[in-house]
Amino acid sequence: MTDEPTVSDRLKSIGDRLRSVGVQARSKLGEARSRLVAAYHSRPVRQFRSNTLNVIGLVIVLTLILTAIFAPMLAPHDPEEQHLRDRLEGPSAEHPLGTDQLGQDVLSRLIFGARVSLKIGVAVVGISLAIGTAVGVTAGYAGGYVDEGLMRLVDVLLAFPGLLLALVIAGILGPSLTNIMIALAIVGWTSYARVVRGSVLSVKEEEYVKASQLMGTGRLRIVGRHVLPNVMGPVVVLATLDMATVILSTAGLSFLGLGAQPPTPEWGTMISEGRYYLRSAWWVVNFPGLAIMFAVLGFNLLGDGLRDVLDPREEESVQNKGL
Amino acid sequence: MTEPLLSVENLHTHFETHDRTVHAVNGVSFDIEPGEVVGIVGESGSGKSVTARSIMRLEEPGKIVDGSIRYRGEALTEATDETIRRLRGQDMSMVFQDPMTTLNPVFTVSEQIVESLKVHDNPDHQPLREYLRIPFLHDRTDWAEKRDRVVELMSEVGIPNPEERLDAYPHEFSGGMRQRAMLAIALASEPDLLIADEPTTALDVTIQAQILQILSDLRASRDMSVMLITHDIGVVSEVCDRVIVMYGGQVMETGTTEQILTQPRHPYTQALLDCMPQQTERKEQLATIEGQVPNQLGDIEGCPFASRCAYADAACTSASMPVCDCGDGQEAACCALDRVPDPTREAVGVEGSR
Amino acid sequence: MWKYIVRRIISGLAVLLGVSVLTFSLTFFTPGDPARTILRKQMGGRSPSQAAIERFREANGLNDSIPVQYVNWVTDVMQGDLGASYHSETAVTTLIGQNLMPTVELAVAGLAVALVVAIPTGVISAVHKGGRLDYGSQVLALLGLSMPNFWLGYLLMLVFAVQLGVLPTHGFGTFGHLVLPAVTLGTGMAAVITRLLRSSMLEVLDEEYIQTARSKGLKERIVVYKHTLRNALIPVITIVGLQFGYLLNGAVIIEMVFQRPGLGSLLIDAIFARNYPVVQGLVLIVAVVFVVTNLLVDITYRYVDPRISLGGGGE
Amino acid sequence: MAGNKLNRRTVLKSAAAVGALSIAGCAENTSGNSSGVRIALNTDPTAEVWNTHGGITPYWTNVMEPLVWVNQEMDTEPWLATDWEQTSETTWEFAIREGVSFHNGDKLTADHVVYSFETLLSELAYAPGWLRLEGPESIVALDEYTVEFTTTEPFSVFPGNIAHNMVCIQHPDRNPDENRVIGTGPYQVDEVVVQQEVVTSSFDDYWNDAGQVDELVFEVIEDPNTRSLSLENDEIDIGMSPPRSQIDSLESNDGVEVARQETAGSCYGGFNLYDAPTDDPVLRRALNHAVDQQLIVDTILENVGSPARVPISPTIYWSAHDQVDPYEYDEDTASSLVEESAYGGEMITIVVPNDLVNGRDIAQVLLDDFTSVGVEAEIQMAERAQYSDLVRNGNGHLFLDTSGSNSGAADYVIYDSFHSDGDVNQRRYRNEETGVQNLGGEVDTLIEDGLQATESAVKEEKYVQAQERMKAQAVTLPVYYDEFVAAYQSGLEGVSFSPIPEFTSWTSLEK
Repeated sequence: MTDEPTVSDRLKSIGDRLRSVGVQARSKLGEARSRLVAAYHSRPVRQFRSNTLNVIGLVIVLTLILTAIFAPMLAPHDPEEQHLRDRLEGPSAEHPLGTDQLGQDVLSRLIFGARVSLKIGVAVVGISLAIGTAVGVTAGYAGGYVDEGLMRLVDVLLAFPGLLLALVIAGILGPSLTNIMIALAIVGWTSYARVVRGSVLSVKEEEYVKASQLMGTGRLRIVGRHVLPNVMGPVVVLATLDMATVILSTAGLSFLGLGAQPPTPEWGTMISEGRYYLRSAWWVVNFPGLAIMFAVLGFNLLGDGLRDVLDPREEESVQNKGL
Repeated sequence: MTEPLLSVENLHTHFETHDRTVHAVNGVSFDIEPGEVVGIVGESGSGKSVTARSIMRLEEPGKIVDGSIRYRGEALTEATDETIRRLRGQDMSMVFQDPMTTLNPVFTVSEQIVESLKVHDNPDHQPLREYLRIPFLHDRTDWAEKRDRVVELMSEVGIPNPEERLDAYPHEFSGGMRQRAMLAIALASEPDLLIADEPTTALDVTIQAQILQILSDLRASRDMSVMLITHDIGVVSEVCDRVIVMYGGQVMETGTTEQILTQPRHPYTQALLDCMPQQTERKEQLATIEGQVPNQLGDIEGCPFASRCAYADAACTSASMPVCDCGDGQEAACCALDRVPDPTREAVGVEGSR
Repeated sequence: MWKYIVRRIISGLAVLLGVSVLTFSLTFFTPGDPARTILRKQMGGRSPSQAAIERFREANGLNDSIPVQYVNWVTDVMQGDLGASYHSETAVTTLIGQNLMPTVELAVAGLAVALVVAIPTGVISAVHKGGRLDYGSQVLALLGLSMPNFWLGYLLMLVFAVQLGVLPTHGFGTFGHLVLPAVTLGTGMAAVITRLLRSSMLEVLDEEYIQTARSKGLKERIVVYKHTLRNALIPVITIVGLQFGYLLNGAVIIEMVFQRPGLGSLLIDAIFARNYPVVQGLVLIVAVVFVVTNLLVDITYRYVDPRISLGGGGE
Repeated sequence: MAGNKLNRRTVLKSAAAVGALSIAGCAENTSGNSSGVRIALNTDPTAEVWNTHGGITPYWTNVMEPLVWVNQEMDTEPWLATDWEQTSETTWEFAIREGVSFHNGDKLTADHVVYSFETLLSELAYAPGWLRLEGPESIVALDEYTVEFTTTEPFSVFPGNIAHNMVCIQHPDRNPDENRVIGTGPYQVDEVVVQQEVVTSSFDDYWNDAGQVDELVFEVIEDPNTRSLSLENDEIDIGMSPPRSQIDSLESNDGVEVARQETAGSCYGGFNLYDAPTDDPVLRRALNHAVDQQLIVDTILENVGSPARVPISPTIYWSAHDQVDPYEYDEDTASSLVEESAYGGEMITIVVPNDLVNGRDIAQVLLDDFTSVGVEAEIQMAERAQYSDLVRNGNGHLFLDTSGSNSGAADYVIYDSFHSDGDVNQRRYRNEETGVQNLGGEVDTLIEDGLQATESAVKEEKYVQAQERMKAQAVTLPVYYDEFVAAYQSGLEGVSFSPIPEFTSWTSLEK
């Protein structure tokens, strides 16, 4: 007999190891599942679920996100592929939502358009959020003249019909999605700044924050540990509703001819370009119209639902910078 | 025996929350005779206010699920909206607890009193354009004529210089003044029954005394019944003829003021009286009742006070509570009354106790 | 009260200054020469000569640096002169004057449509909370909120002007011309007001004084429309006031869809033509309108909500 | 307090009153359809740019007339001037028509001509450069019916150049502040509603054949969709340039007729000849072969217009359309030419102004065509203002635009775009000695010769040669020759348009 482990031993140990991995995995999986189940039955989720509209909103938004991610798999055609001879054809098996004036598949363009809309939405909301948070934290913490100055700036921007300003900015910078993003972000960050500043001010007064300040915790850490978690709820709600606003504003600016460079499929531009065919080819205009409506509706519903759960203080923060 | 003015029998008022039912009022019965001042006492959450609101049929969002409320023999639980409105306008009035929130901030006090007078005159004719004061469409000459009556009412409830305050808004009144205004609104409909839900709780002590004085005077001058809800035994002792002690949505004990204050039979009443500051020596800690007020979620079995009661045994939490006659109209709902010391006998002598 | 108004006016002026600096500095980043663009338009699409462009730039002070141009502009504005359009010597104030009324008319009509729809809907929705009517009107309000208004405009035009032929497709002047644009503009706003009024009504209905009103024996109609609505309208007025400024956003697009003259069309044309005096003048005027509306809203408060004293804080 | 209440009531009442007033004001304004003809333009005839002309547009309306007219063949024709003569290299003598009445009854004389030109020169900054007239001595009345013009440089195309709607004759009593317009045309202005419409009526004392319709109303509907909707809705009688997509349905509509007219305009892409990769003529030829113009006309343009071979419309007599062989559409040839060329996969930027009708779609078709022969491309839509800069700076590789003439002298169509010192190329040519769409050298000379030529045959010969050289080097990618379309109610007779549609005369119109 040698000390060499036999093949069967080896196999057995591999088998054991695999089994233990399997068991571990299964227990991890089980844990995750039970955690998920627990989350599903937790109070906030229950509260969220209790309103059908909230669930519809979540479903629309998830559909939108999945559509955007899997656009290449979902779209039956290349959204930029032209078939001039098959232009303006009505809905059919080949083109479920018909073709546009260049013979491009409307459904595929809508599917890829979800990407564009989400991309702009996320970018604008992201930039607004970043600027807004930075300004809000700075103003709230610094107080005094800095606060006063920054808040007056916020007032200036809030005091002006945002979309009109965005229109001037985008109009002057020239048509492109990037310019739309810049314009919308320039006018969009103010509401975040307000919310964050308010939260900073109230948290600053809390005993435990004063205590940790006394103990010499750095300001940034205090912000990170106390302010940000506190302000998460309202900000998430604001951001969700803002997505709706941004999608609508983008469509509006695109309609005015400031939108995407062709052949990028963008919903507002599709309506703007398709309006000449309103009567002869209703599908060219009305499907993008529906797409915008549902996307905006989805974010509005989700935002409302999240507000019920996350931000009970604010019943209604009407934000309709939209057109 | 004459018919009581108000007769409440086995009243159950429930509130549906997200996933459960709160039994706010759970089988309450009592009568109020004409001209009588009845005090309803109990801790917060004992169902006093809900009972009062149920009588006014303002129980929403709660629901009366069982029992009856009869006013001069008329069943309020089945009455139509018109009947209820007529009763509110002409027979029953209510004064609420917090005078800071019970007056509509956007109308002048006199407007709110006149409204009450108008309803009293004609509860079935309430033209919207007249009440809303729609420009060009309303005719309010008779509203203006009512100003004298308003002044009268205001002075009756002790608002000084009422003529100068006709155009004042509620926010221009102090708390006590607002409660007087509220009283004036309630009196405008010349009620036979005034339900006052903790009318003095939110006021400071001197004002409290004044308001109570006005209540007593009014009751005397107008010969109306008053249902006075309070958690303050002191208030009860000053103005009430009879007292109903409530706990956990049920009536624990009823009796004349004297009976309740001097010879409480129910352990809850006794505990309640022990907590009164007057009963406590200086520097001694204020007595409290141990435990929590029950949340009244779901069906309640047995005595709601059982968990906090010094004399309770296992049977108390399951058995139904009998109402025991303690003589001279005094009644207590307790399943272990025999174990509870009886102050009347204690007063007679030590040998009287077991 | 006067002190308050003066303070508001001062902060309003600061806002105007900020907005004007912002729009003016944008011209820094602008591609495209206003001289060439405007001359080309005047010449019916022909390219102007270099000499003509130079002359134009000289005549309109375009050769100065932007800060100098700004200071000149502000100096003129102080004297009530918004400058003249590059196109001709027409004063910007004249242009704005010509275009103001159509837009105001549209905005007022849109607001009227919004209020007529939103007040009953919001009230009914709140009164029947949780019921079918509530559900229905909430869904409708959300749809109205989510619908791009240019699309709605075309749909309305298609149905009422083309299919039914009952209303004109475009233009300006008669009451008929106002209907479709006003409905289009009013829809989104109606949705906002409905939602706001609903939640505001629900909040007020929970107030103790509503119980007081009921306890007097008032009919539910009067409890709702007098005691509740009056209070519920207070926060709505703020939003309506703010939204009135935002109506200009919508007006831009709706004026384009329905071919109405107005500040929106004027602004779009001016932006694309690089007609800076008009853009700057318009932006300034819009900001003024906005600041003034806000001030008026605040003053209206005094009348609607007696608790608020303009002196500050209240009680 | 009492004061407050009073105020509140007053406020409410006055608000109600204002509301009532404004509604009443709206109702009064109702303007019904009259016996006249309503013509919908796509630009505002009362726009402020027209102040020089008394507040209304000189285009379309026939209210004011020029000295020289442009006919169906794009040739000049005597109009308010009966004759003209070049008296030296820089001087021209024009004989003014006698017996012409202004709308206010005054008779036209040479002084009115002098006044009109001087007004134009002083009020429009660009006019001196454009007309080559500068200074008070440049326009002189020699006698009551003779005017002498002195140009700043030899300018052979002067008569054609002033055959332009804007260079029209008006009476000194015109007043833009009151919208008082005084011309000599067949229709006189009755009413101007700013930003909406101009109401004109037939002028009885017109020197030529008077208009047959009593009233012409010119209104603005900028949106083409709305324009055609309102035509079908019977709100207007004639609508200019309906959306192409609706021409078919308009033509099949019993109540509506469609008029078509070839114009002097054409749409083409101009290559950037000085930057890689389009500096390679082989690649440019390849791209020319890659595009199927006929398909574009058949589909996107809905058969309005015709496929182009050169950048100059055949309605201009010196167009080389018939003299050159087109680059036939052939993907294989195109692909092999791409292989042959120096092209190495660079991105070609197609720059398109966003006011170019169908420009967006055409650009996308070009992009698709380029991609299928192996050339990468992207589109940059730019506003007109931005576009002008991009072209002149050579930022981009293919500049898509239309070009055409709205005067009797179409020379600038070729000069401005393809001569090194032309407007498009001048900036880069002067700064960097390059340019954009200018081949330079021989082509410059040919264009200069054509410009100076007074005889049509010589001009045609020179310009055709220049166009042939440019075609050989594939300087442009011609797309289509434009066609003007208007739709009108079939009750109307005598609707016809000129190659410069704005020059259309309405006197033949009958209802």
